[in-house]
Amino acid sequence: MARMKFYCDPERCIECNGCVTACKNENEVPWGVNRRRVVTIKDGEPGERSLSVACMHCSDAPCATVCPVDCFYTTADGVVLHDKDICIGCGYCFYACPFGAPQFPKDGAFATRGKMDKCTFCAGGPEVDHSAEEHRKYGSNRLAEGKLPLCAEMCSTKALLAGDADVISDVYRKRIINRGASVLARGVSFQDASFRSPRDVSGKSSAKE
Amino acid sequence: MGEFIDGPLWTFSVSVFAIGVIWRIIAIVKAGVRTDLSQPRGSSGAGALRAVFSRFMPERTVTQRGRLQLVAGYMFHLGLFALLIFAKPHVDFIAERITGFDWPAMPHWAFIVAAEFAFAGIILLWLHRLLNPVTRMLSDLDDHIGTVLVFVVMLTGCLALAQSFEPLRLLHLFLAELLLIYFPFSKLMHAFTFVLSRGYTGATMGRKGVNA
Amino acid sequence: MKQSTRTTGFVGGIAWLIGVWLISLLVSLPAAVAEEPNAATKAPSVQLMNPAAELWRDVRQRTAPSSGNTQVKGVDSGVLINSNGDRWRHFRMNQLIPIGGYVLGGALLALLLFYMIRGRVPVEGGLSDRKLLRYSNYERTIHWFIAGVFIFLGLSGLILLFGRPLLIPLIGKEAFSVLASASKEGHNLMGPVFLISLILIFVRFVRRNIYQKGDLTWLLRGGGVIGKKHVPSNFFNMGEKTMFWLLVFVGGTIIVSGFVLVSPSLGHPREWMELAHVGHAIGAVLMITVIFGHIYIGTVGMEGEIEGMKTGYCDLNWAKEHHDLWASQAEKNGEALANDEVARLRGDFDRLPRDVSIEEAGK
Amino acid sequence: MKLRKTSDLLINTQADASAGAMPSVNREAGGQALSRRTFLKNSGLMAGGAVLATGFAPGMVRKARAEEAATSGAQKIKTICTHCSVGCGIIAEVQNGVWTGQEPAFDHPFNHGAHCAKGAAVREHGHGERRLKYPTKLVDGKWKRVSWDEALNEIGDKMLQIREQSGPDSVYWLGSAKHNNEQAYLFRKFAAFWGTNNVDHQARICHSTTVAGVANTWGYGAMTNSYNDIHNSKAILIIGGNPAEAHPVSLQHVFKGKEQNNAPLIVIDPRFTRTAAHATQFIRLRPGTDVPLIWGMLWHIFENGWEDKEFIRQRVYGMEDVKKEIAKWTPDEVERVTGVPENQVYAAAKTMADNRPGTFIWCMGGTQHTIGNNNTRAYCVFQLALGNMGVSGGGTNIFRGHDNVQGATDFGVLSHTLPGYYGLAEGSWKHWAKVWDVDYDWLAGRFDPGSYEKSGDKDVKVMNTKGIPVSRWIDGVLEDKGNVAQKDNIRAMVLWGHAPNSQTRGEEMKKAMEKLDMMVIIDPYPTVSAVMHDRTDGVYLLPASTQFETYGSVTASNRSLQWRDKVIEPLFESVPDHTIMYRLAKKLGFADELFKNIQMNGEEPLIEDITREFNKGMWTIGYTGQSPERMKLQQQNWGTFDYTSLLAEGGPCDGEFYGLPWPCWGTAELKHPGTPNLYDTSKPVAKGGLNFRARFGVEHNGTNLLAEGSYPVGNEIKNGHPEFTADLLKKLGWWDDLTADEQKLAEGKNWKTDRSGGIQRVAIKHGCAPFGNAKARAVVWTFPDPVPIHREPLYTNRRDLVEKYPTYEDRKSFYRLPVRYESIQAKDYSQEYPIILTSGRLVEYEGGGDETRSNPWLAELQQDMFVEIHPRDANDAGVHDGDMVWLEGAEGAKVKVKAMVTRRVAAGVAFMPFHYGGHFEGKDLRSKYPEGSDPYVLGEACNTAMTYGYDSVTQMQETKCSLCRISKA
Repeated sequence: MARMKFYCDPERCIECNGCVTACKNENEVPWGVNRRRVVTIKDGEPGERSLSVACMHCSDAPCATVCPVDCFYTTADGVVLHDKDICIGCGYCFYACPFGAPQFPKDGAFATRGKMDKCTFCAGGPEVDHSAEEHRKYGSNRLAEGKLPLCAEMCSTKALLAGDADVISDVYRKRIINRGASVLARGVSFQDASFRSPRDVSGKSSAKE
Repeated sequence: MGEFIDGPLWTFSVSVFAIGVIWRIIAIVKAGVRTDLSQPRGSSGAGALRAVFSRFMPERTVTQRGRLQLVAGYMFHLGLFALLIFAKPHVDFIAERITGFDWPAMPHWAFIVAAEFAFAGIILLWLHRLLNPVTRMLSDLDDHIGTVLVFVVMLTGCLALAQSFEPLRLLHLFLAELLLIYFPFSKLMHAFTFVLSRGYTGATMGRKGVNA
Repeated sequence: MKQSTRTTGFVGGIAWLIGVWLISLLVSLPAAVAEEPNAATKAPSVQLMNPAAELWRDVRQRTAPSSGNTQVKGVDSGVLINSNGDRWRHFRMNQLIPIGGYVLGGALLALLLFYMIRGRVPVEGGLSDRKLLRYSNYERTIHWFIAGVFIFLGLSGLILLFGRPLLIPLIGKEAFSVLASASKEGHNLMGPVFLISLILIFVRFVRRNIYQKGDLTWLLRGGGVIGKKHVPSNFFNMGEKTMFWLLVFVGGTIIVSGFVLVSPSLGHPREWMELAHVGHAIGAVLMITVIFGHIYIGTVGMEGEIEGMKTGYCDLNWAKEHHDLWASQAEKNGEALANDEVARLRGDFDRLPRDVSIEEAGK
Repeated sequence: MKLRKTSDLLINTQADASAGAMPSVNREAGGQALSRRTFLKNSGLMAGGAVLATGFAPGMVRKARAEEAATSGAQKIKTICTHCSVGCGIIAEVQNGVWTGQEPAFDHPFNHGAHCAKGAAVREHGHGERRLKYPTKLVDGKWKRVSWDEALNEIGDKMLQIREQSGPDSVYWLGSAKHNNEQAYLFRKFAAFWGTNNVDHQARICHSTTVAGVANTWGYGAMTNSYNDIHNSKAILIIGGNPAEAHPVSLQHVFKGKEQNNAPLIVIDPRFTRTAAHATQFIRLRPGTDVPLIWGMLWHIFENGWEDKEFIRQRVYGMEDVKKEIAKWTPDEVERVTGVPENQVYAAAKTMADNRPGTFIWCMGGTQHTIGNNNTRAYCVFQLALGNMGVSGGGTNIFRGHDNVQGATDFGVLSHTLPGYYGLAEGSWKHWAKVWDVDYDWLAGRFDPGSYEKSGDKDVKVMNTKGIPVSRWIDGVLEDKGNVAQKDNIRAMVLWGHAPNSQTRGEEMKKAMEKLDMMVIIDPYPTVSAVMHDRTDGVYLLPASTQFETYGSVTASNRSLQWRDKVIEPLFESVPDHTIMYRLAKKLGFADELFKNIQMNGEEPLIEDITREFNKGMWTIGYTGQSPERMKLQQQNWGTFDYTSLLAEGGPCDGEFYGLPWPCWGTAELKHPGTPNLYDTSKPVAKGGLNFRARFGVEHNGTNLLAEGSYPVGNEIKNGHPEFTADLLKKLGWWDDLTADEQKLAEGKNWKTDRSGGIQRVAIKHGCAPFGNAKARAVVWTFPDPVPIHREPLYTNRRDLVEKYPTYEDRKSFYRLPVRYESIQAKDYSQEYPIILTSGRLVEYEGGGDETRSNPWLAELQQDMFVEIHPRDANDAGVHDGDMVWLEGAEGAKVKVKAMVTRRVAAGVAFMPFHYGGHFEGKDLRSKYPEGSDPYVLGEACNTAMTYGYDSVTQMQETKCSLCRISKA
């Protein structure tokens, strides 16, 4: 049985946020709710890397464990979904989730923390596939059409991989092997040479390295 | 069930409320006032008007004796009316079902504050009614039913705050409807009749030229 | 006579133990979070070809939340992996729910056993024919005020905590989620009311709850458990005072942490909310246990105990047994009233001689 | 029981609207066709997923098709992204007129379905909440809705009145790189028929120096290879560019090259960009010192004899002179000027020398300087020295900006040329008059009869005089009459798809806008032009349709023409640009001439006819082979083109390159496949081969300019040769290869002006490039600096260098206007304004940003205008991350922005993105927008604080290096 997974290749991700808007586009997510986000580590420093994060559809999902009303379920393809008819918007899943996936739209007349919303791996929700109800609550259901999540399909540099875990890991392994070769071929990079000596642009200091 | 509460019962309760209230008031007015032949020392109308408003200001003795009732009383009544008229869902509901137009609702924080006051108020007053020998003695079943109804309506209202579970909304609505039906036949009428009573005493006093 | 004090002491003692243990848990958590060095900020001098390797080390090791920048606004949106979440989950699922459950259940069981052993503690001298005014109307009002609010909050809280294991199997998810939503909203809305009531209680009763020298001996005697000697105590005894202060401080903790939890819109980080939840839960369990004892003594545990809160007047003998410093003082001042007088004041007509009229009773 | 709930993900009406239109029914069908169960068994899809993930396998294509078949009956429309010049394919799902879905175009040769934030969000434009909804005019300070006719009448009358009083040159026609080819061509023609050369567009301020520099080096001023061709690069050098944000999808190709060829990626930039983050070597140079750095690298290359001597001998002229200049740039001098130490320069030079072919990529960072043309020529020289030109995997890959800026440039929406770079010479006008089928004298009569300048002692006709460039229109308004070399100042501006906040000198621009008699803004969005001035009347906003609401061809940066289909009908009251042109032309009285050979459907000119018309005239750059039919056929067969070579293998387009990249020689009938890589001699010309263009004569100072022993495969002359003319054909005895009617048309003509295409056909038949076969010239003797040299920016903080590397002398009249250089540099601003100010792009926004900032999905990701400051400068100014700061430009204009303290920039450099607008010097102008058309996000325009400074050849504005000071607000 397939297990759907996301994997983001930090060597490829350039924080173009294509995945973020793709998700908004496909699922009509309102302003303020972001099922996917790109996090950049060491922003503006050598070794800067970006990762696109969303619900990782954990095999043993913490959100599901802590949910006081037990509204989570895992589909046959290993996608972690939740039932908005059950959710009471308590926010426990948000405390427990390592990836900060659960989002809470400012909902209802009081704009208080509404029912939780998160990445569905473009697999809709418990409602009938492709029912208007499903789309209204959970966004699109591409999986049932034999498509993968739009964020991955649209990733500008093919950094974000989505699909059967086995296949994904194969793809990534191939890339790593190739890069291993690159490392041997080139050794050290000079990416941060320009950072090493505290030289301002006047360029007067001439510290030879 | 839901349809019934949302539809017929709603219409029914509202009509009972409206008709009942009007009928009660008419009845009171028709009872009429004894004609006073004495020489008026002042305007009874002005007196009535003054009384209706001046009585919102509690008398000194009252402020000294029943501080609890006084404070709780104001907390409850003000809070309740704020909720009733300016809570977003109520505004929407009224606009949709009755008036057809809406008005600015209060922000979330204001709603919360009002609700806290109303709740603290009603609970304190109710307990006071139960525990203070005097009030306990003065209270009859009607008082308790009225208090309970108002309280549960408020409570279910706040339980339904998430606005995402139909049953809770219906429960709130249902109790509100009961309240509406009960209203005209209970002391809850004071919401309307206080004007008449104060007006009456005010008028007589005004006629006698007493400024109180 | 001693039994009463002993019971309160007994319950209080248990509560203390649990409290200490739970609080130690509470402090261990932030410490664990704090001491981690933030690995993500270390920039190496020379960049190897796959800096991502290091990135993954940062992320995988789960030492600290490896935080970065993101264009997406939101709580902790810059945090890539929040490992405290897992710690919190462990606390809630493996400690709070089971242990909390045992503690509460255990407390009930303990009380039941205690009742079976001791049975209802009577007023040894039997009820006298005179009463003392123990609580004014106002005092009783605010007591029942806080009591009502506390019970509502306790119930709704427990529903959220234990509903999934206990209620879902019985009533099913849909129904329960309605109940849970109601509990959540009610809980959130009633919280501040509890604050109000607590303030009223504090202002009114704080003076009588300041510890005094008698209390020390009371404590040494374990509330009269040790030795047959009668332990003198004032208006409130050591146990009651302790409960009062628990209420004030633990209640305070619960209120503060509750505020953090109820206002996510202020955008404080998850760590706060997780810690707040831990504090809230521990405090609540502790407080509920204590209140169990309180209720037990008040209702079935002891004869005459509840009179004061019910009617405002307590039996003179009962008072002498349990609070004789206060009682004898009051008696000296001639504050003791005949039962009829009390009945008249309280307007219990059935207990009155025929000729007394309602007007008089009203005074 | 299952409880009915009111939980709802959607809370904004816009979402509701589209939710209502959600293709639930049709998708249901799809769902049944392929349920989750079957889908899981379908390992093929898994493979598909994998391939998609890698993105580099043709198998994907079939996969994608299968899926489409399986899914909804929603109408699928193929179109092209309207944001950047990569030209990503888009599949739009439309349901009864509503754009309901967007699917990745896995089979598109450029992007394989990939998109950046902008591309992934284009569907929102199909809903356009914040669009300009109907014609609006400013009446005493209030926006008033008017009808199209009313607006066009008033505008037309005013224009004719101005024409009466001040001549046609007082109306300025500012076009757009957002127009498709047909509209751009029509726009240039429109200006010509109005009778002015005061027509221009964004290319002037984006790559004009590239076009000038590169064209004058080897013939054509465009990207020589293609994005996909980077797959073949052994080394990749990016200077003054941040494709990771400006052209994200291009990184897909860069990474492919980087990963599969172990190609080192060198990024040279003042700023540690997101591209640099993925580089193997990052070199941080001082802004505006590109020439020294390149010369510094070449110094090492020549020092070690790494240059390609044979290539230089055969195909380069003047390298010796350049060497003399390079010799001056010793490592120490380079470090003194650029701030880059020798080891880094050496490493970069060696890397490029060791890994050939290497590609050389540059963008605005190199072009937007007072010496922009020097920079671009230096880059060319670098590639020539390494022999990286005319090879797959090499070349100068110049990433253009807007989706159709290449096309708009090619169609001469510029003040100095007619379509196809024909220039403004009399012959050119005559050629186009013939193509347009109008009388040359009538055309000449449309222009101001006077004369603005002399060549030698005789007057130059106005129609042969360069117009005012867009970068200078403000001066065209503000300069006193005496200094403007035309009859009168500019009195009316037509901003037809232009964001003013992309231009420098905000304060002056405000004044200029207020001085104008009339402003006409034709755009889907109100743009900053609507609000930044304090006018109370004489402003018209006309809603134009987006490119998704019309159709036509668009030229990507790699010279590929793609056909764009109409996705939805124009929203609100908007009207396609070419229709507006017709209605305006009708009002102005030359509609009949303008549309003489173009079929009209009501008021909309037929796009295909416009295409066919320019096919008849664009011989110079081979826009003649791309007939609508060929482009449409290619659009239907995206999948058949190879992902690396862009060559269609089999299928209906067998043998063609994707987009028929120009030059696509001869007529459509000739079926030339297009030229994927320019100057590539490894292919016959007929199959897309080429050599350097013989554009500069056959010899200079007695040296031969023609190629020596280098020629495309199958060239029968087997050596350099001049460009083809009727006479040359006769000399070669090839004249009779022409058909009789061809001969009639070709007599006395040359390859550029022969409208039969015969000359080109015959030349190609004999394996020759129609434009001759010559050397590239490293020395452009027609330019102010024949050999590219370094000159300090006008506003520099290196006063110690000014004396040795001074800027130019001021000029009296250049493009009709005086230009200041040394008079500005003379004054020392560096004490008051110590920090270097530079600018650039963000991935979420584009250009002036009015469109993207009105798109909630994008706007949410960039909500505050900011300035990047190095910690050192921040501490000096007492500024913390997130503080609001005043940034004051050297000319005194201030902007209030949020500080972002980061090491991305070097100490002493500040960076600002240029997409924001709607605040002016601390004032929020939201209230001034027409009701409901204000973008979600507003901010200070960085260019408000940018200063004076224009390139010495093209008048490109200086936006990459000025001075400023930063203080806490």
